[in-house]
Amino acid sequence: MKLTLEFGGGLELLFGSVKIHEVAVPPPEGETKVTVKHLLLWIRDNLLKERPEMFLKDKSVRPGVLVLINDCDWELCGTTEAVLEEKDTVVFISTLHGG
Amino acid sequence: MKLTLEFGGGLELLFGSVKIHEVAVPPPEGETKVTVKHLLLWIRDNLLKERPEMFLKDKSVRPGVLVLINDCDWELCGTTEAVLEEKDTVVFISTLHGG
Amino acid sequence: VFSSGHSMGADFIRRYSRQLLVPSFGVSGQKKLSESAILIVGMGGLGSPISSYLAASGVGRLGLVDSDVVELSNLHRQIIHTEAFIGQPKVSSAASACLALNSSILVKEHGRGLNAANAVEIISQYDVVVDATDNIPSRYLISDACVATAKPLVSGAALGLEGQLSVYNHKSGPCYRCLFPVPPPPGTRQRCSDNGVLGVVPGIIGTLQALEAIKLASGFGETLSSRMLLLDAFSTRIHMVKLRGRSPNCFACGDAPQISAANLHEFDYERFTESTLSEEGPKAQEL
Amino acid sequence: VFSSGHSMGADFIRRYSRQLLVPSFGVSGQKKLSESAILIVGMGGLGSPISSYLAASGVGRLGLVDSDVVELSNLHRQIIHTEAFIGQPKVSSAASACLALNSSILVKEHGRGLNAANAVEIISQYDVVVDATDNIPSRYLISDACVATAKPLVSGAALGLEGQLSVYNHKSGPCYRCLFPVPPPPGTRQRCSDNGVLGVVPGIIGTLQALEAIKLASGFGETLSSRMLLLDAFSTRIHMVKLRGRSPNCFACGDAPQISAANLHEFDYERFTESTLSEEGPKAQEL
Ligand SMILES: [Zn+2]
Ligand SMILES: [Zn+2]
Repeated sequence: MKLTLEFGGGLELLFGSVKIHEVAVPPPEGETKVTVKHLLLWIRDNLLKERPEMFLKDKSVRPGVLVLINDCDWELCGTTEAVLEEKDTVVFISTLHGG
Repeated sequence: MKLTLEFGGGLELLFGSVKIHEVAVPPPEGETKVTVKHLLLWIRDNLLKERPEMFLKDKSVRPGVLVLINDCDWELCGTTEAVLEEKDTVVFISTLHGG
Repeated sequence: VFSSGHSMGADFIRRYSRQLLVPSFGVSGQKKLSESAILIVGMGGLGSPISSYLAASGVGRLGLVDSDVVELSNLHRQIIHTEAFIGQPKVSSAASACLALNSSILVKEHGRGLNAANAVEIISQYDVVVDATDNIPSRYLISDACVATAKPLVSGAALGLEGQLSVYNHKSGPCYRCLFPVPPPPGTRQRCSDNGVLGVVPGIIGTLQALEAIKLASGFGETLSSRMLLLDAFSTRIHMVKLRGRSPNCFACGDAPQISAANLHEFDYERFTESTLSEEGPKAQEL
Repeated sequence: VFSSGHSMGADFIRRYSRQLLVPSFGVSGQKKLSESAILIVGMGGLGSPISSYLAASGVGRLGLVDSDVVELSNLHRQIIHTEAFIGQPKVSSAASACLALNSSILVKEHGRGLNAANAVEIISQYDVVVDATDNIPSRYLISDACVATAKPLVSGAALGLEGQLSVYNHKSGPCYRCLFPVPPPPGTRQRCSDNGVLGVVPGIIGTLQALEAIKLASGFGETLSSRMLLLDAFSTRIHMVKLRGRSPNCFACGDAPQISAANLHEFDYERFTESTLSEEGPKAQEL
């Protein structure tokens, strides 16, 4: 499944300072759907090269990270259970505190 | 054909100060396609209640108005000859000069 | 020199004439603004344009909060201060700049900063609160105090080449804790003093915060409640995203809130966030 | 008090330390900025934050253009001026504010304004030009002069609750005339003095203009060339739209240009646009 992933608020530093990643994420073996839960594991195993604790915690994103599916807060569509569709854009953004 | 029309930069004053209009524009008799040229005439006859010279000139928009089809300059898609599709958004914006 | 802005005198009309002409704002918007009081917490990169534009626009009473002094390393982004004020309290410097721009408004300096002991009492004196701070415990403290006193909060942040902006605790929208019930782990945080910030980035976020505060105070337009603006200055891209609404389970604004005006002073924000109420503090960690 | 910002002295490092830490800007971006010269045309609602942020950020040489004096009705949006400067030239007021913020930069006042006779000569002295004017003939004049001298142009505008922003004459993007080959008919125009403007709206556009100018001068990031930013402050909506590229038929920048550095002074911008080079002029018409 083709997805656009975007990392911001400093999270891009965990991904080679590249903010936008066009990726193809296969569904889990024997299944057809790609959930956000599966995407998080795929990112950990395929994109994230170091310090997974900066991105993940307890099978979800770490506190302070907002997840947006097609510019919409993932809380509005099921968080880790949300089912992704072809060409969706998923944004991971770390909250900023500077001023 | 369902379209979203948006007017800005002062042009909304010609449309009852309403910026966003959800409209259904039928194709011209005996045709199936809706071009921007046809849309301009439809707007003149159905939405625009006064002072058409503030919006149209010589079968196009008056100088100083930008036309954007799905956030893209109409010069990139054929200006008045551009063919619209279901659910397209067409923005008409008058250039501003203030500071 | 100038008479009070609170009457519709000749100076009031002349000063605000261009705003009085704006259709959806007009005379009633300007009058509401001149009768409103706005608190700005933080006189740094965000607070500089916020205080300038709120003073200029004619907000009746402005409260300025900061306990720091002006430093040379502030001046690349904190445009309300000047070299002449280096070493002086930021609130004095900002108040003097606001009054030089508009002597018809009232400005109150809160030079001891905001903490759990004084937040409810200070915030109660204002109609709208703007978070222009630079640290995590302040963000939770200000949000909780706004929930406890039922004030809308305009919250902005900037770091590096990015900025974020939202309106909390307004209508059916979330508060800061609805979005971030748990603070980020100390090891994951970034600060301006470690990671830098291009000066104009908080400038952009701060002017947008001033706009939201003006809309809340004068009661027109649609604010960023339940929405967040994300700025990427490197590519000049701006995303507008839709956020969750108020959470019934929220510790602060939920159906069974744990924090109120009466007990907020007992909450230890520094321990909760494992960080200090000042950016330069030794407890703060870097990414 | 402060030594020149052009060397990497201790004050330079301390003043810009937070910007030196920004990864894609850093020491090389700051040095390029300190060696660049930027011209800002118009010291009004847009020019105020542009000049403040460009001065603060450390642009080596700033040129300020305006022939007006400060008036009380300016101060709701023109935050670089103060009540003390009412009646004084805007360029003097703005220059004094820029130097108070950053005495290590050079500021040049062009107090006679820009016209067809002097535009090429003035613009030739700078690397980047920012259009912060309030009238149509100036917009054509500045665009043509930038094309004739091969300078990138950051152009912003604000009225009522709306703003627009683009970068012209840069890379393969259009110039102002590519987009608007024919000026709008006089009867269709709106002006701040007739239709008003909420003060913070040019503030938002101006800070975004400062960002684009900094990126052009220091050579990092992606600018708004071939793109336009549209701001609707009523609903806090921001659209980013894709524009046409340079037009081969353009009168100014096309394959057979009619305007050059040698003949630009002969072009009658006021007659072409049926309007005067000053917002308050009697020829300008309202919507
Ligand atoms: Zn809450
Ligand atoms: Zn051109």
